Amino acid sequence: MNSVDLSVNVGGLKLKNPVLLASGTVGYGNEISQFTDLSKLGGIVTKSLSLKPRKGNPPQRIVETPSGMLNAIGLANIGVEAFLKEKIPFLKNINTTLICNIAASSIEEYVECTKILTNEDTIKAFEINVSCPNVKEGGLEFGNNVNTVRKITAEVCAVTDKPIIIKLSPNVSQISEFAKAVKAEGGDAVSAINTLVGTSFNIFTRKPKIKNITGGLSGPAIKPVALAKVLEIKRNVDIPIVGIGGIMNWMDAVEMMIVGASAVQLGTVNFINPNAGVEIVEGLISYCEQRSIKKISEISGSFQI
Amino acid sequence: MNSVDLSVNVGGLKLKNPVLLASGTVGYGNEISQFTDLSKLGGIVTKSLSLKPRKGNPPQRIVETPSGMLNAIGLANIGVEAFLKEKIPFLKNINTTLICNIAASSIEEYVECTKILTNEDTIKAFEINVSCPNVKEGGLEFGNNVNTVRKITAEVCAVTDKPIIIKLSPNVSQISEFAKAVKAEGGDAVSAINTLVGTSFNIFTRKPKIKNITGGLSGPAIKPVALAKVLEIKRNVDIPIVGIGGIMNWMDAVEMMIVGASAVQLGTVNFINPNAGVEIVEGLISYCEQRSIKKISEISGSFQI
Amino acid sequence: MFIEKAVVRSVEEIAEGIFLLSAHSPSIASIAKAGQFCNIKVSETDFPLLRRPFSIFNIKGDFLFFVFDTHGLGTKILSAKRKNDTLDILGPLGNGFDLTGDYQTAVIVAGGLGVAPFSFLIRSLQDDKEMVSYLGARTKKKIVNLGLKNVSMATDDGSYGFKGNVVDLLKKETLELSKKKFRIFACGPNPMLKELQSLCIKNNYDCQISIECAMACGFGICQGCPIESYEDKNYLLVCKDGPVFNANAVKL
Amino acid sequence: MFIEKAVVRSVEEIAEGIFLLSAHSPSIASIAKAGQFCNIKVSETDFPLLRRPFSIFNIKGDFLFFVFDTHGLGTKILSAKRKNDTLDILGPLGNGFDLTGDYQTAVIVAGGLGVAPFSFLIRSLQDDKEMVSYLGARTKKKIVNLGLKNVSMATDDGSYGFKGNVVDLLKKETLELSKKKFRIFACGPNPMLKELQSLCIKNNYDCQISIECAMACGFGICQGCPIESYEDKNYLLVCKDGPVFNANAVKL
Ligand SMILES: Cc1cc2nc3c(=O)[nH]c(=O)nc-3n(C[C@H](O)[C@H](O)[C@H](O)COP(=O)(O)OP(=O)(O)OC[C@H]3O[C@@H](n4cnc5c(N)ncnc54)[C@H](O)[C@@H]3O)c2cc1C
Ligand SMILES: Cc1cc2nc3c(=O)[nH]c(=O)nc-3n(C[C@H](O)[C@H](O)[C@H](O)COP(=O)(O)OP(=O)(O)OC[C@H]3O[C@@H](n4cnc5c(N)ncnc54)[C@H](O)[C@@H]3O)c2cc1C
Ligand SMILES: Cc1cc2nc3c(=O)[nH]c(=O)nc-3n(C[C@H](O)[C@H](O)[C@H](O)COP(=O)(O)O)c2cc1C
Ligand SMILES: Cc1cc2nc3c(=O)[nH]c(=O)nc-3n(C[C@H](O)[C@H](O)[C@H](O)COP(=O)(O)O)c2cc1C
Ligand code: FES
Ligand code: FES
Repeated sequence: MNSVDLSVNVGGLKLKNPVLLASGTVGYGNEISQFTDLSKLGGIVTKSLSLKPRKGNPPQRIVETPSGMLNAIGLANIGVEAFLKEKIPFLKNINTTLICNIAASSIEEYVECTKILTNEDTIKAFEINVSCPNVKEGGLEFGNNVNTVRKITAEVCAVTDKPIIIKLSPNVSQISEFAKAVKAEGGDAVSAINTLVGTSFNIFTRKPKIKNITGGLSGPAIKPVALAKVLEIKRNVDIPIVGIGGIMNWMDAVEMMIVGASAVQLGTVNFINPNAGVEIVEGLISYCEQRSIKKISEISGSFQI
Repeated sequence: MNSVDLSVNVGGLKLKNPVLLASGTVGYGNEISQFTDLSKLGGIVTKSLSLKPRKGNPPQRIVETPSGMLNAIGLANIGVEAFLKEKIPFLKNINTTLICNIAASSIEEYVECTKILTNEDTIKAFEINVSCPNVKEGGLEFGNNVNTVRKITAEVCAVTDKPIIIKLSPNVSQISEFAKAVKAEGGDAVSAINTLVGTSFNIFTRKPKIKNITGGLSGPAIKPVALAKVLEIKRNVDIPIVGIGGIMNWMDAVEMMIVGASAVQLGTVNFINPNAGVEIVEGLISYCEQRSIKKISEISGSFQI
Repeated sequence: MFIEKAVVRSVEEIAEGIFLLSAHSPSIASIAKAGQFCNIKVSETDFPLLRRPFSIFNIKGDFLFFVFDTHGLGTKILSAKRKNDTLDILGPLGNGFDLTGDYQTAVIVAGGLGVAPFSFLIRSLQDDKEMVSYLGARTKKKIVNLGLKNVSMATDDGSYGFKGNVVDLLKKETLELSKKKFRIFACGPNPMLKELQSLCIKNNYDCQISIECAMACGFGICQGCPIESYEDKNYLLVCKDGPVFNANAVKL
Repeated sequence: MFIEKAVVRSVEEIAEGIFLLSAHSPSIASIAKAGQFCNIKVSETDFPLLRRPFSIFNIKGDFLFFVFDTHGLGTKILSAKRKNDTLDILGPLGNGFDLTGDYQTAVIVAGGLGVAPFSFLIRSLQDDKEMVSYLGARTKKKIVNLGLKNVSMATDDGSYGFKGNVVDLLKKETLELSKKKFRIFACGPNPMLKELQSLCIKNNYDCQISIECAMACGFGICQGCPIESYEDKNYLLVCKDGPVFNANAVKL
């Protein structure tokens, strides 16, 4: 037994610890489980699922940038039906909390996906991705419009009893306005941030390095922005926050919790160190032990300003 | 003589080459001139000037982040009057184009500063900073509001014949809407981007590393975002763009021009290599020579999508 | 698959800008197959951020070997490693070459550093197989001919062997080849593989190609490495479904 | 002021985690003064991004010396430099100590690596000055006593010399000191300098302190290093107006 209580409650969703693996950076769990013990994590968030399978964007989809990477996967996924049939059997047995991430190109599709998936017991909560920068329909057209976010939240909440986490776009002036809208419509939590819109060009061919032209920037480069967005939400809205963006190690995770996150998600780091989640859980334990912090949840939003 | 014509015209402002040093990263030119030959550059942009001197924010003002830095200088500057008296004599003789950057906490103050400075012949253009993330009044309150930007542009343009460049905030969903507003009100060009809002906390004291709590993120980390913002403007608005953000070397400068910039500004790199501007000019020349590009302006916006 | 902190034994420059690195990596070495690759963290910091993928060039006992060309920052850092530095290696990844089946002659076609997987492949082939190799390079100084047998050479500039590309060289010899049952194993730059692919599809040659593309994770979680398939309407993933494919399975 | 590509001659660990680095840097060496510093690019890549400021520890001929504690990534990279590596050094920066004026005894007060500027200072003092030194460290293993004369030691844990901080040690001896005209030269962590400052202001001691703070450029263009002044309502800049100030000039 740990001397530290690592459990957290994120808007009604109980997690054994605050370390989650982020959507799109852990697939459906099977590949990464060869490198890490998923049962030691707070939970995993699936790749964004849509009603029908999506092929995703043509290559090249990724490129490295200074301390970051751009991706334009384009929500490639197997669709809700195949997910239930092919992936749930494995996910039933990983002994960690499963959060389903949903992306859609219409409000109806969000609702429909949630309706279908909510019957599956293994799924403990939904993360609604209204902030993918890499698709034509849905994506930022939704995520950068506070009224659409409001509407999606309301309608999705209406069809499930499970906690709803709305994943917010950082590509807006005031992210806290979006968090307010989520709260007002009954959303249980927000997660922040999704990727920043970026691009990169080959100076010899003058073509974009990513076929989709722009992509989403992730990794340590965006950590200062992610921290500022989480802090802005924390200081303005009373809603649980899942902090995401550039977390590479336990110190980054602590920093994200201090500025307001109840739990954190790891994205890009999984590609480099697929065992990072477990290492971060261990780091959080020693941080707490050394400071006689009894419950990890005490550090959430404990900034001294 | 170069075989390459490096001169560019940015909304009526003629520059001998497209490499400028960015506001706030070159002071008023005197210190950096010990390390570099300013006369070889396209121009320099002064630290933001306000009507009265500003003391700026208390320390700590800067912190390093992965491939970037945060700053919250808070527009510390000597004010318009002292600038004219103490700095212009030196700036008269640097033999490069002088652009004055103005920051203010009210529309009237922008107008007043421009009126006073426009009489000084040495100043060839104005860059209006509506996007400083580090001050309470003015700053992003202005820069993230398209109507305010519209108004500032119109009023400033009315009191000077010199080219007006509006420096845009990247902390918005659609920067091209701001560029459109600038164009509509008679602005001659836009510059993009100013810094992204970010923060960083000490995990032991739980205090912000920067006294101002948040700061502006600059450096290579933000280059993909800067490129995407410039590209967005270029594809949507017919206005000259000065590209800024994360440029470290001539390749970055070329990339910024390819996505749409008529000229570029160097910021953070000056702190690390104060001679970077001159090296970049040299790099641009060989790039053009090797590709038989006769006029550097040909590469602006020459992306192949 | 393992994440192994390997200890560098040696790094040598074996041709202009091309290095051979060996590292003690017993876990990976014990299970790797020819045609698989590893994803290597070249620095101990978070910069450069992503791992770099490299074919397993060979295995001797507990040691892995890689050959690489200095391309950008990552390979530059790798080339500066010294004995006893540790290297964080993730592997072995991908599915490797299929060596089973009914063929007499293994025909190796390598462009530039496309030779990387073949030392290992040759060692893995059964003794009863014959072997011929076609090796292309830009110029003489860039030739890396390590462990290949019965080699015919082509250089783009004609500074050594046949002047032209390696697929043209191969074409000249297919008549001779086709007297026996053969399987082509190929690796190299995309344009070369494309040309080879159309040759093989046209003539119905049995051919396996190893493909390079940008990768983040290397093991199937990022979806960053799609390749169009002829059979499946979805993309395949180069890292997981490849990097070796049948030449007629994927659109290059 | 120059940007000089210096060649590293040696890096040695002289105390636990503390290194002495020497580099051939003739231009900077020829003009530097005691108390000035250099801003060093520790890597050849853009990571870590900013230069790191270090006091000039000493100069011998064309060589600059720095002592540094391994703190974070930048100093770790610096400690791993080897002979003949090049190091991009910008300097000399700041205004250094004012050695002129009417005093008989130079009193050096150094906390931890605050010793850094004093080897050079001692060499720069005129021969007719007397010298006494008070040196504090956290613990015995961390003591760096290079080139100081007439040293009294304090360690926080009492593992060597006086148990307690160096300012308390100094206080015990000021009676003795005040028989002569003296000037204090001090460098060390901020809390130590603060304590020393109030001692000096109270007793009207002549004292110069060298201050550290976060810096980007190091030469006055970023405005990143402000310090509150007692005389001027504007901030002073540590890099340009300092790093050495009169103890009564700045608010710590
Ligand atoms: C399965 C596989 C096996 C490979 N085997 C070898 C080998 O044995 N020897 C060898 O020299 N090279 C091999 N490569 C190519 C090698 O990965 C790149 O040369 C290397 O990543 C370049 O890194 P860099 O930092 O030096 O270059 P940079 O250009 O600075 O790299 C920037 C980014 O682009 C990616 N990148 C650049 N070139 C390539 C490329 N050709 N393929 C994939 N990604 C690239 C990098 O991984 C990095 O993310 C292989 C690639 C793959 C996918
Ligand atoms: C004028 C001056 C002279 C100095 N002289 C010496 C010396 O002679 N020997 C020595 O060991 N140290 C000296 N320092 C402190 C030294 O600059 C820092 O220890 C070093 O920058 C730490 O870098 P890092 O990457 O190892 O640490 P990190 O903590 O990883 O650095 C992160 C960032 O914080 C800054 N930083 C961290 N600590 C300090 C600090 N104490 N002061 C200023 N910036 C800091 C770094 O420059 C960098 O930008 C001096 C500082 C200044 C301002
Ligand atoms: C390759 C890749 C694919 C991603 N796919 C998704 C996705 O399908 N749905 C989603 O909500 N977020 C997706 N994201 C965003 C991440 O979940 C995360 O919000 C972002 O990467 C920032 O975190 P990081 O800096 O730790 O990577 C993806 C990110 C990457 C890098
Ligand atoms: C220390 C610092 C001070 C700055 N001060 C100003 C300023 O006074 N006015 C302004 O318009 N921009 C200011 N900027 C923003 C830069 O001009 C530039 O837009 C930004 O740093 C992005 O470019 P970079 O990534 O090349 O640094 C400042 C940036 C830095 C790093
Ligand atoms: S590289 Fe990540 S899925 Fe292939
Ligand atoms: S460090 Fe830039 S002004 Fe002092």
